[in-house]
This record gives sequence, structure tokens and C-alpha cells, in this order.
Amino acid sequence: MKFSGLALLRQSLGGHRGWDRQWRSPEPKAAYDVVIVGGGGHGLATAYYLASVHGVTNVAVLERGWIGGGNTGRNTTVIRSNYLFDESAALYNHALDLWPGLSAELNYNLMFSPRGVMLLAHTLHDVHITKRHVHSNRLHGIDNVWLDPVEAKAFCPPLDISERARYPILGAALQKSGGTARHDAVAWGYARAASALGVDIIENCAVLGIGRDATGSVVGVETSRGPIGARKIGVVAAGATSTIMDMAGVRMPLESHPLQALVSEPVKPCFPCVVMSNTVHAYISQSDKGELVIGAGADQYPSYSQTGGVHQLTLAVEAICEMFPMFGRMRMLRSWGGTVDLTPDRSPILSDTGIAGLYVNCGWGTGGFKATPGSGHLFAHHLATGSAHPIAAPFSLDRYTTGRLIDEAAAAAVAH
Amino acid sequence: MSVFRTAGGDAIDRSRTISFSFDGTRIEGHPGDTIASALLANGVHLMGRSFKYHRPRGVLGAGTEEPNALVGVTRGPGRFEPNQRATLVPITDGMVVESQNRSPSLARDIGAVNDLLSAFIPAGFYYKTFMWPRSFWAKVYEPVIRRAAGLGRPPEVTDPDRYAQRWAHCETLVVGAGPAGLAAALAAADAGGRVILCDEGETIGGRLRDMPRATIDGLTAGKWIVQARTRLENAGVRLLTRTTAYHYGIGNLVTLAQRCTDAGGARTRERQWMVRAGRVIIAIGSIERPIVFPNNDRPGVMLASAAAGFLHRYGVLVGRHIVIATQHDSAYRTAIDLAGAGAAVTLVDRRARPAADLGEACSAAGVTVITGHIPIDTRGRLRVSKVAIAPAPDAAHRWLPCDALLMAGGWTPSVHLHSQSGGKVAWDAQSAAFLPGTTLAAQVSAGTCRGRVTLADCLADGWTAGGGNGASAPAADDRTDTGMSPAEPDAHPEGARRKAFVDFQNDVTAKDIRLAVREGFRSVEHLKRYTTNGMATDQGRTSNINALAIAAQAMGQTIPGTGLTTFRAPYSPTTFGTMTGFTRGRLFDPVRTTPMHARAVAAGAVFEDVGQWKRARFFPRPGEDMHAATARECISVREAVGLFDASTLGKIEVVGPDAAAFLDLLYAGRLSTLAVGRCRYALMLREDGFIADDGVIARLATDRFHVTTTSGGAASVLNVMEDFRQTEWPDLRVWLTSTTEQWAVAGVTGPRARNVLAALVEGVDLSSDAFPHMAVRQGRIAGVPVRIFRVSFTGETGYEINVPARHALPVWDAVAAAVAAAGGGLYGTEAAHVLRAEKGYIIVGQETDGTATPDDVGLGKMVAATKPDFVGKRSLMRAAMRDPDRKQLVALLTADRSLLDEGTQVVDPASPRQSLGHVSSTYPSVTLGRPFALAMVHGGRSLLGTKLAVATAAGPVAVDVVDPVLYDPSGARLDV
Amino acid sequence: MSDLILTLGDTSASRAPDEAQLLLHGHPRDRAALSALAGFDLSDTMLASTAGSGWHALHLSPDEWLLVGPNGGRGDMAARFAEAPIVLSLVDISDRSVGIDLTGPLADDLLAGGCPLDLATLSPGGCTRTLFGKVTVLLWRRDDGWRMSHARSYDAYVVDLLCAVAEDLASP
Amino acid sequence: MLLIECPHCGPRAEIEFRYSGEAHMVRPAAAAACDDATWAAYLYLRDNVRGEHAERWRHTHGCGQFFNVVRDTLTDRVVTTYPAGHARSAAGGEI
Repeated sequence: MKFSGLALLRQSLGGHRGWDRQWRSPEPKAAYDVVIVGGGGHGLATAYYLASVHGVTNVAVLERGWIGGGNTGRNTTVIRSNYLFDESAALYNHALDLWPGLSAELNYNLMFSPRGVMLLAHTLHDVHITKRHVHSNRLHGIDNVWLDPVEAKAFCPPLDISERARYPILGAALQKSGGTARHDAVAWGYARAASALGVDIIENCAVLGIGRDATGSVVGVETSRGPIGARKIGVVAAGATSTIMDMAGVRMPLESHPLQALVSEPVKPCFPCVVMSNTVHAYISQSDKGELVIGAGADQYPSYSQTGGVHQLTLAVEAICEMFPMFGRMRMLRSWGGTVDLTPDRSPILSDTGIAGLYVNCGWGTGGFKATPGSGHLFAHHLATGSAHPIAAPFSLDRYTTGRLIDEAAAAAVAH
Repeated sequence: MSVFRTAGGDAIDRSRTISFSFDGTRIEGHPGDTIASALLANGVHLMGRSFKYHRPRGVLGAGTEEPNALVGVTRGPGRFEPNQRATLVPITDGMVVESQNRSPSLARDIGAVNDLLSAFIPAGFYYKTFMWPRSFWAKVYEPVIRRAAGLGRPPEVTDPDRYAQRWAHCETLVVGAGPAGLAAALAAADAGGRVILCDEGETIGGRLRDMPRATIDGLTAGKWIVQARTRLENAGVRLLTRTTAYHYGIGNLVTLAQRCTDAGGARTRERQWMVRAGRVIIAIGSIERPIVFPNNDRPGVMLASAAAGFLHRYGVLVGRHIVIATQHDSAYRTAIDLAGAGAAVTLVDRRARPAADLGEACSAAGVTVITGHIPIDTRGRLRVSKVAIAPAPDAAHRWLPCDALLMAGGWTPSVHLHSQSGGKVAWDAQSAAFLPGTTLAAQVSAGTCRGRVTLADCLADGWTAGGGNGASAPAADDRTDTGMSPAEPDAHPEGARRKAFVDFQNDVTAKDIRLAVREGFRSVEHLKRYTTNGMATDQGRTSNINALAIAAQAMGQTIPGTGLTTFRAPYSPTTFGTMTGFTRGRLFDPVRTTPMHARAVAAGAVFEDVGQWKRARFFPRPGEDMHAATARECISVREAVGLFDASTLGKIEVVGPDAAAFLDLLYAGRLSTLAVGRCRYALMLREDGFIADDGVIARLATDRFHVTTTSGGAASVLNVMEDFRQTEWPDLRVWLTSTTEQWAVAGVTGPRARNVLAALVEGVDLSSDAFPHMAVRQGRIAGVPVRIFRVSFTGETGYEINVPARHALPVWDAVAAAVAAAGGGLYGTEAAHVLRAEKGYIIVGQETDGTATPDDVGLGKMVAATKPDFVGKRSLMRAAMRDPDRKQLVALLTADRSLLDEGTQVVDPASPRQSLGHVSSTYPSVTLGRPFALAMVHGGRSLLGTKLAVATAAGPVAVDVVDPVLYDPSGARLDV
Repeated sequence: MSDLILTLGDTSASRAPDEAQLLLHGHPRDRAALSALAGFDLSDTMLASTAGSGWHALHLSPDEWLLVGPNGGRGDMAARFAEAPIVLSLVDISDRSVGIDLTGPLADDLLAGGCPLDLATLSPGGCTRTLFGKVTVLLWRRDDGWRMSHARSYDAYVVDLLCAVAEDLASP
Repeated sequence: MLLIECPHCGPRAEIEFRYSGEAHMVRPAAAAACDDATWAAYLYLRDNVRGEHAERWRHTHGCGQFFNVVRDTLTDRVVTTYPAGHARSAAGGEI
């Protein structure tokens, strides 16, 4: 059933008994053309674009738990594309181009809210690197502009631009087309749209092994719900990539770390945009429900526990109160943790693997949510055609051997 | 005082009356009252409006579980807090309380129109609409929704209060000072070791305070609590009340939030305790569940336990005509107590045949008992006025008039902290509850939070958990039970169009949950997220199990088969101030200053933050801006002499017979050939081949080197060095000592630098033959032994005088006087950067960005490629690292002599959208008489002498690509 | 500058006197020879200190002893190691850090405001590096209280934090 | 916040330490002679295991020593610690 205000009205007369399952829950078939391992936003988007763009509908998405239950449902939903290097900017901008039309395309309100993303500069070094971003972005048509402190405060009134601060604000970069979206809706919207096009979404289905024939090509997966054949396998399993790839004997340049976030109790609107600070180490926005959404730093050690140290939460809150001292009397309501796959150069991997039929999409680190539509779109191209989309090509695994890294981390210190 | 105040109430001080305002009305209460108890004592039940439908609401609970009665509290300027649970906030004289989420008033709220529209806005409605037209979501719909959402108004001014933090260590931490927790702490204190006992309440006792007729070891409950406190205090137990354990972390680190004072001011308002405990005893009790039936949310409808709490703690009767709906035993005691306090009480039990002795006790107390009935509806706009009861939802009903309706839907053990510790929970059919299961943490749950029912069981359980011998546990007379009788959560069948609330604050109804199940949201996490059940500020304390029961019924599953969402910190909402503790303002991050900092301040320096250091950026004279001051400082260095505080440079003393071999491995250059008394510039690479740091290395003796690092790199360079020393080449006989702060450094540079030193230094021949460029000597200035390095970061003759830090000021003053006498002066980092850039000297972190090799920045000759190995060598051999089209360091001169902005992009005018590189440094230069820039440009060295462009916001600016050494290419000025 | 930083009832924090500090590194197996050079036994127990002829040696790392002694004796002590027959490193770090002496019944509580360490694990003479707030400090338990020392650039922070902790301890 | 038993200083809070990567990565002996793939594996490829993970830590704000820890990455529990240079051990960390 098409979602619309009219449909809601009609259903309200019948006690909303007419709504169907938003996505089918089929038993797995014996084999598929493509099996996507991982039912997060990126995996579901990949399946959707395989079906909608490439006409490949004999597709299954296998999810160990519930769809969107990994980093898709655990992130702070920041969307932006103002990355430093040309390759990264092109990649993230590909996603940002897709966001505005996505709710209509999927017929699911993802609540994409381009309210602006502001990156603060507190030191001359910050100014230096931030301006480099701004100028590089401008050349590539990305709307990232430099603001002086007064302009920054005009856009985000809660900012404390006084000299009182330990690290006073010297300026900011603002990407107005950046913003936030409703994370769960992204997973559910892609799932519903993909399911409608024939994609099988199979939850509670853990992949236990990757089957290969005598030539080494993949032939399918072993799962907790039995063997499933596959001509091609796309691994899109953030937080479990190393484990899944190990089933095919591939070692990955990844470390999986806990990343926490927290929200405050909801209050009336008081924070208009997204603000990030690398020097003071925090990022913050306010959800439509009124909660301040605050991201913490990754814990220093690798872990799959989906929990982290209380000191990481504390550091994030300290930073927020330093920049916004009126929030000292707000209260933390919820915190949670995800598992992020970090690459050595903090740029993702969209790549062949050296094994015929096996492809991997991983390493989005702390900032994968923003890339969801672009990542799915490009990875679908790769799976359908067998070769990387030109935008994705620089993000191959072999860059770690050649040394052709795309080192956003070195340049920006922290990426979100 | 109010007619609803009865005798009793252990929390309040009846001898005093204080007042506060609630929405402008003056309300009186006693010290010890909460906002809720004071309002109820005055007959005020309407305290809030719900989040979505703006339904009128009163209190549901009496404690931390409260979803409805949220208020904003002001205690003076800056001391406003939204979303306070009225059931927790003690009243103070003169405080101002406001209701929330209503307009214009609590009684008449236009938002209540949502309640009429509720048929159109079921769970998840917003995912299905607001999609057209495309731009309207962010511009129209979202702002409206955002304004409608949110609870209280946000705090708007800087929080004026003080917060603190403290680490603590103990053998036993007991969380919760109810019967089980007290017994546990008593036993642990007897056993010895450090014991900490915390409780979120205003005082100890927990639910025991609501059982005045219970006796323990022959004492009434109240007397036993007093005795227990004395015993604990005498045993040295640290007793923390008003203290909530909000986070249970790995390694048994439990974080507590202590509310020290509600008033604020000079006192610490809240204190965070970080407790590392040998073992933790969790005794945090259980929370009563509401009953899900239509219109179960009117003011006056509350939990039976809440009514008991208000009666026993505050002496407040929640109504005169009270109906209690129950499906198990615990409500009977409450019924009897309420009747004893003067209320007319009717008890409606779902069970057809409750235990006979309970019925007899009720009769004796004058309580009417109706069995085999359930509540199915209520009436009353701003306060419940009657309740419909029937044998079944669709059976014939009758109305019972009432002014309070109490729900006793069974008890939910609080497994939050157990779950936070990494413990599993398991469904226990007998208790009809999830109970603590296995855990790897050194913790144990005790009392009702693990399903113990009677008071005697709870005391014994706590006593045993605390290490006591079971036989010597405090003994309670039984049937005066805690009333924690199990009851299967009620899955109220699908009913009429009226709303049966599950999550009161978020307005999630039973129908919403069934709708979500129909739409395929079958995982408990999906259910939670789609309906928002359990995501309100009460964190699902009263709603999670009921929601689960309804979902399980809708799916035809069992409750344990449906699952439970994960419990996450915080245990209850915790202020940011508490989490921040001391870490605010000056204590947010250390400010590091050099020994000469006061002199820079006195000289009027403008500082910049470099890491944690404050460095003097320039020294403006009256009327000068930064450019003017910097130009003057540059001229001073180029034409006379300048003095620079270089103390922040990292310094490491590398000592041992293998020191030279070690440095050969750590640095790209060769240090083993360095003669004693000489210095060499060196690059440290990362193992991936990119520049990590640079500095000057001096050889003080065959086996002793003085290594300098960048200011920001000092700690990481030492870390890398220690890593390789300890783990990769542990056989090398070499040790590292950080001497960054041992030495203060005065940099003297300029054509008159040698003259300045000549007047000051004893014991050093300053002639170029005796003390050439890139050499080190030891001498004395003002009687202080100093190390003098003849190095230059400006292109002029230069000396860096290293002085033991505690003697820095006299030496600095002497040097400064000599510099001034020579016509020079102080210069700051800005001038230093201009001067070095004119010479084409790089700054690591500015020309390099973690992706530059030595060759990229024109320092390929600093790499001793013939060394068999050094950190980063292998990586430099990779194809991409030797690509001739890598970005290379050049200088750019604008044709129009304009100053470029840093970070601007270099382009070929023929293809202006394609970046060829970026401007890494850009300055006006008084020396060159024009602005200039350094840039990293693809294949830059092959483009020297060509023209490119730099893309600016105003359009392309033509530039000449030239060699990066723009000043004194021959180096003659280094030896003036 | 007064030597007294704060008082809190019978508890006080005051500036430690300037002393000579020589950082000695040597192989643990050479401890006997190192002791002979120092003129007194160097501890072989980690986080313990020993004393002799006016000097103390704090064993802070398996191959590291911090020699603390009278300012005037620095040259003599350094000279003892100058022509040593064994491999070692001796570096004068007397100017690197500044010290604060904490005495009185609340000294432990002052430290607990910023120090994650279980202070009860150190008995008199015990010593270790740890954190105080965001700064590395050296703690040394002495008969009459604690000596806390830290790199001198952090001094303002350490003093500010101590004062903040003291204010909290004074708050009821 | 982890509680880590430093082999030299005893149990300490995680904030005194700095994580330093997967343990027992062997730097190719003849680094200059190994091929690009071998070198890339040393630099970047990691087991990243779910379960018991051998890793390096440095007691940065303590004794300054690097040492090894075996920790369960599913529960974050420290299984054992042992000095750098010792072979991996499940218990006690002796060679």
C-alpha cells in the first residue's frame, strides 16, 4: 500500500487494520543471484539499487539479527559531504545528491533534514585545515563555506564565541546542505522498497561460512537457516566484516572499535543545526523529538561488546558543556554503543577481494550513515557489472599495498 | 494545612511549613516533601500533559519511575531545570515550579486537540506522510513537529553551579539501601574491608519505609532502619544517600551521581563518584506495573505502591474514595493501610479466589473486596471520578465512583544494573518476571530485584550476599510481606476505540503495539523504535513488560520468546553537570605555559593555542594589528636580532652505547656519523613512509644525544621511540629521558645574534670556526650552565639557549636586555612562521598533512637510502610513493601581488575544476616586499617557472610557480 | 610566592622544596652495581623507594630509578656514575617538575578528586606515576603524607584542580 | 573503563594506558627485501578477532612499559597480561 496522508486518513476509519507488513518475511530460497550479507542501511540500499537500477531482483539480504540493528540504528545521523580529498568528496557527495529525493523515491519519510552541519575551528591549525576543506569543496561544487565567529553564532545561536572558552572559536565551516535523517527509517524504507521489488529480506539469519568451488569462486553461504546458494556475495556487515571475510580466508585491514553516543532528555527546540568540533572532541544536534544527540569518541581498544567506557561519555559531555555552558543542567537520558570498522586511512573500502564473486563494502568507520544511499548505489553497480563504479574505484583494497591511501584521518584528525 | 495530610510520614518535618509556587499558585508543604507529595497534600492531582496527545496527567508513581508529573523547576537565576520528576524533587522555600508541554495553561491546553486527532496519528504515522511536496519536510512539517515535540523548555543561561568528582575504591559496593541492601551492607561490614552503600532516596530504608507494621529482630521497621544506620556508621561504612548508581562499567567501575544540595550556590551541587569495587551487591528493588485498560491515564489513577509511599513517607492520602485494582497480594496491605488512614477503600481483585486470610484482614479493616473483576474504563476530565469494573472486558460493567484509582499489576524486578554489568537476564516463570541470570562481573543481585518476595527472604538474601551466615540474618515476621507477589503481565485484549496506555509519557497505547506487530515490527527493538515505547524519560520502567506482554500475545508467542531490549546506562537520567565534575572552564583542559610566560604577558603578547600550550603569537605595540606587529618583528630579526621563546619544543635525551644506532633506525637520516658537538636536522617517518616529525639532533657525547621534536609531537615521538626500543630492538643498549620541561629555550637570531651572545656567554668561543652553524656548546649565562645550539629556523644566524627551567627567568631577562640593547626585540610564532617560510622551511602539520614523504617536501636528501633499515624505509619503496606526479613543495607568487587564502586550490587555468594542489602557507612578507605562498602541487618541481592559477571565491588568480627558497638561497646569512 | 597552596582544617598542600632529581636507567640485572655506584641499595621491588646518605631512589619502572637528593649534592652523585663500568643512563631532570606536599587527614581525599589509583595500595615509601585529572603525576607516599610532582608547565592546572577538590571537600 | 593489570605496577584504570595495536605482529626481518604484499600485511592486515585478542598496551601514565594483554573482545574482560617479547600465553604469560 502506498504511504500518504490520504492513506492514513482512510486507514484511520478502519482502525488502521489494513496496514500490511512493511517488508515480507520469506523463507530463504535455495539460491540467489546475489546474496548481501548484512541487513543494515548499506546492505539494504545495495539490494534496493540492484533491483531498481540494475533489474537484479533475485537477491537476498541476510541479517544476523534485526534489520538496521547495527550501526544504522546506533549512529548520530550526521549527513554531510565536505571531505578533504577529491576522492572522498566525490564519494560522499554522490550520497548527498541522493538524500533529498529519497523519501519520495522510497515512499517512506526518512525525515532528511538539511539543517546545516558546522565544523568549528578553535586553533590556527584548525583554521588552516578547515579552510583547506572549504576551498577544496568549493572547487568541486560542494557548498561548504567559511564563517567568522559572529557569522557562526548567527547561524547557531547557542554557540559561545567569547574568549572565556579554553579553546575559543576562531571560525567555522558550514555545509548548509548537510543535516540529519531518521536512521531507523532509512533501513525500513529501503527494506520496504526492496522487498516490494522482489528482494528477500531474511532476518535472524547468521552467516556461518562462505562456500567456494574448486576454482575458488564463491557458490553460496552456510547460514543458521541452512545453506543458501549465491553467484555473487556482497559483504556489507559493519562490525563483523573481519569475521565474515575470514570465512573466505581474507584478512582485512580493519580494527573494530566501540563507538558510543548519548541523548539528553527532550526539550523544546533550542539547537538548529549540527555542530562538530575536532579540537574539543564532540558533535551535537537536536532530534525532532527534542533530545540533544551527542556523539562520543571511539574507545581506544577493539571490541565487539557494543559497550564502551563511561569516560568516553564523560569526555563528550564535558566538551558539549564547554562549548554550550547552558547545557550543564540537561540530563543524559540514554547512551548506547556500536561497533565501527576502522581502516588505516579512515576511508572506506568498496572492493573486489581477489576471490571471484566475493565483494566487500566496509570500513566506513564513524561516519557511514551519511553515505548510505551512495554506498548502496555504487556497490550495487559493482555487484551487477562486476567492476567498480568510477567514484568507488579509488576505494579498492589494493591501495594498502600500493600506498595510494586516501588519508582523511591524517588530514582532519577525526572524521564523523 | 490540607485535608489530605494524615498522621505519619517519616520523611517530613511537620514542625515547619515552607512554600513554593506551582504555575503561579502558592503551595505549602513541609521540609522533606517532594513537589508531588506537597501538591497531593493540597488535593492537586493534575501535574502534567502527555507528550503526543497532551492528555491531562497526574502522578503515576512516587519515585524514579514517574512518567507523567514532569515539571520545570527554578531556584534562582540560571538555576532552571526542565523535565524534573515531581516525585523526586524535594521542595525548598520559594522555588518556582512550572508545568510543561501545555499552552495556555495546564487545565486548558490547546495541544489537546491532538487527542481528538489521535485516530490519524497512530504509531509511526510520520513515516507514512509529510513526503509531498519534497521541500516541505524540512521547511514546513519538521519545524511544526519540532515545536510540538520536546518536553520542557531548555535552560538558556550558563549553569552557575559547582560540580565535583571523586574516585573511590572498596571491597564491597552495595547499591540500594532497602531491606536487602541494608542487610547486605551490615553483613559486609561485619566481614571487614571497605564498604560503600548508596541509595537514590533521600534516606535509607527503601520500601521498608512503607511497611511501618513490619518487625525485624523484634524492632519495628523504622527503629530497625535507625539501628542499621548506626551500626553501619560505626563500622566505617561510607553511606551515600541521594546517590544513584547510574553506570555499571567493565572492571566493576560503578559511577554514582550524588545530589549534594538542591540549592546550589557555593556548595557542590552534585558529585560524581567513580567507584572501583571488588564486588558489587545490587539491591535496587522492583517497580510496580500499571494495568493496561482504556483511559487508565487520568489524574488520580496511579500505582498502588505510589499511594503507599505517599501515605507512609509524607503522610498524604491520595484520595478519600479509593478503588484499588489488583491481580495479586501486595495491594491488600496498601488497602488496609489506606483504610486505616481514613479513606473509603474498595479493592477489585481480578482473581476469583484470593487468599482467605487477606480477605479477612480487609474485612476487619473495613475494606470492601470485589473479586473476579477488572477495571475496563474510567471517567473524569482532569481527575478520575469513577471506574468501570467488569468480570471481563466485554462483559457487563458497573461504575464505582472514586477520586483515586490504584493499579497493582504486579512487580518488575529492576535488572538494569545487572544487565549493564554484562549480565544476562532470564525469564522466571514462577515470578513471571525477567530475573538476573549469569554474569561475568563480580556482582550479585539480592532482594526483590532478583525475585525474592517476602521481607524475610529479602533480608536473608541480602545478608547472605553480603557474606553473612544465613542463620544469623535479620529475622522478620513473615506475612507482613514486601508484597512482591508475582503476577503475569496483563495482555489486555483488543478493545474499543478508547486508548489503553502502555507508555504513559510517550502516549503509546496497546493498539499502537498491535499495529507495529501487524506491520512486521516483530523484534523487540523494532517495536520499541517504531512505537517509541520505553524511550521516554522514565526509560520504560513501567511500560516495557506490559508492552512485551501485548506484543507477545499479538504474535502468539511467549514473553521470553519475544525478548527484552538491552538495558543501557544511565540507570536514571543524570545531569551533564555531574558527568562533567571539575572539568569546566580552566580545568576543561590544562593550559601549559613556559617558564617565560609571565614575561610574554608583560610584553603584551597575543597568544595562540598549540596543543595545550599557550604560545606568544605576536607582540603588538599601540596601534599595531597582527600584520604590522609581525612585519616589525620580521624586520627586527632580518636586520638586527630577535628573541623567541622556543621552550615548547619537545626534547628527548637519548643515552647509551647504542644511542647512535638507535637513532639511525628511528630517523630517516644518518646520525651515527654526526660528530660530538655537532647538530643535524632529521626527519622521523611513520612506518608507512610519511613524515611524522622533524627536529634537530645534537650529539653531546659519543653515547649521548639531545633530540628535539615539534611542540605538538613531543609525546608521540617519545612513545614511538619507546615502542621500538622496548619491543622491536630491545637488545639495543639505549635509554630515553624526556627533557622537554627540564630546559627552557631562548632563541636568539639575526645578524646581531652573535654580538648579543658574546656579551653574555662565558666559556664558549663564539667564532664561526670554533662554534659553526649546526654545532652545540656548553657554557654559562648569568652564572647558569646552559646548552647553546647554533641552529636557525629563520635563515639568519641563530642560537637556541637551553637553560635549566628553574633558572630560566634570570637568563631570559639578561638575554632580553642584551637583545634590546642591540636594537632587537621579541618575536612570536607568527613572525617565526613567516621567516621560515621565506626560507622554504616546512612546518610538520602544515606543509605535511600525514600524506607527505620527505621527497614531496624537497627533503629527499635527508633520507639516508643506503642505510639497511629505518622506520618507514620499506614503505618509501612502494610505487605510489615514487610517483613523479606526487604533490611537491613549491612557492607561488601571485601576479597581482594579492595575498592568497590558506588552503586555496591550485589549478591549471585550462581546466579550472581540477585541483592540482593546495596552498599550505601564505603570508605577506616585508622582507620580500610582497605576499607569497608555499604550496603542495602535483609534479610541482617540474612546473617551476610555469604559470598556474589559484581558485578563489572571486575567481582564478594567476600565480608563478617558483622554487620554495625565496630568501637567501645561498645560505650566506646563516653565518653573519 | 607563598609555599602554602591551601589548607583544609588540619590538611594542607604546600610547595615542596627544590631538590636534585637524577633519572637513572640501567639493566635490572645490574642493580647491585648500580647500587654500589649510588652508594646505597636500589630497590628491586617496583614502586618502592630506598634511601641512603640523604638520597632516595624511587623504583618507577623495571629499569628506572629516580634519585632524589639535596640540591647541592647533584654534582657529586652524577660524578659517581660518570665513569661507570656498566651500561646506564643518567640524566639530570631536577628542573623538569615541581612538587607539592600534601599532609593531614584529608590528603588522600584531595588526591581522590583526580587520581584513579587505589591509594591504599601504596604504603609509606611507595611511589608510582599515575594521573591527577588530566596530568601525569608522580606520587610518593612519605611518613607525613604525599609528595606529588608534575611537569612544571602543568602547575597551574594541578593547583587549580587541588583547590577545586578542596572546595568540594569543604562543602557539606 | 577497563581495569588492566600492568605486569609491573598492578591493576590500574584504563586511562593510565594507551592501546598500541594487535600484538605479535612480526616486522619483516629484511624489510627492504620483502615484497609489497608482505609489507602491506605487516602494516595493515589484522586478525581483529571476536574473542580472545592479543594486544599491546603501554602504561603511559605509569611505568611507561609496553606489554601484552589477552582480552576477550566480546566481553572486554582482560584474560591475562604479560611482558612484551614473551610468547602469547593463555594464563600467566610465562614463556
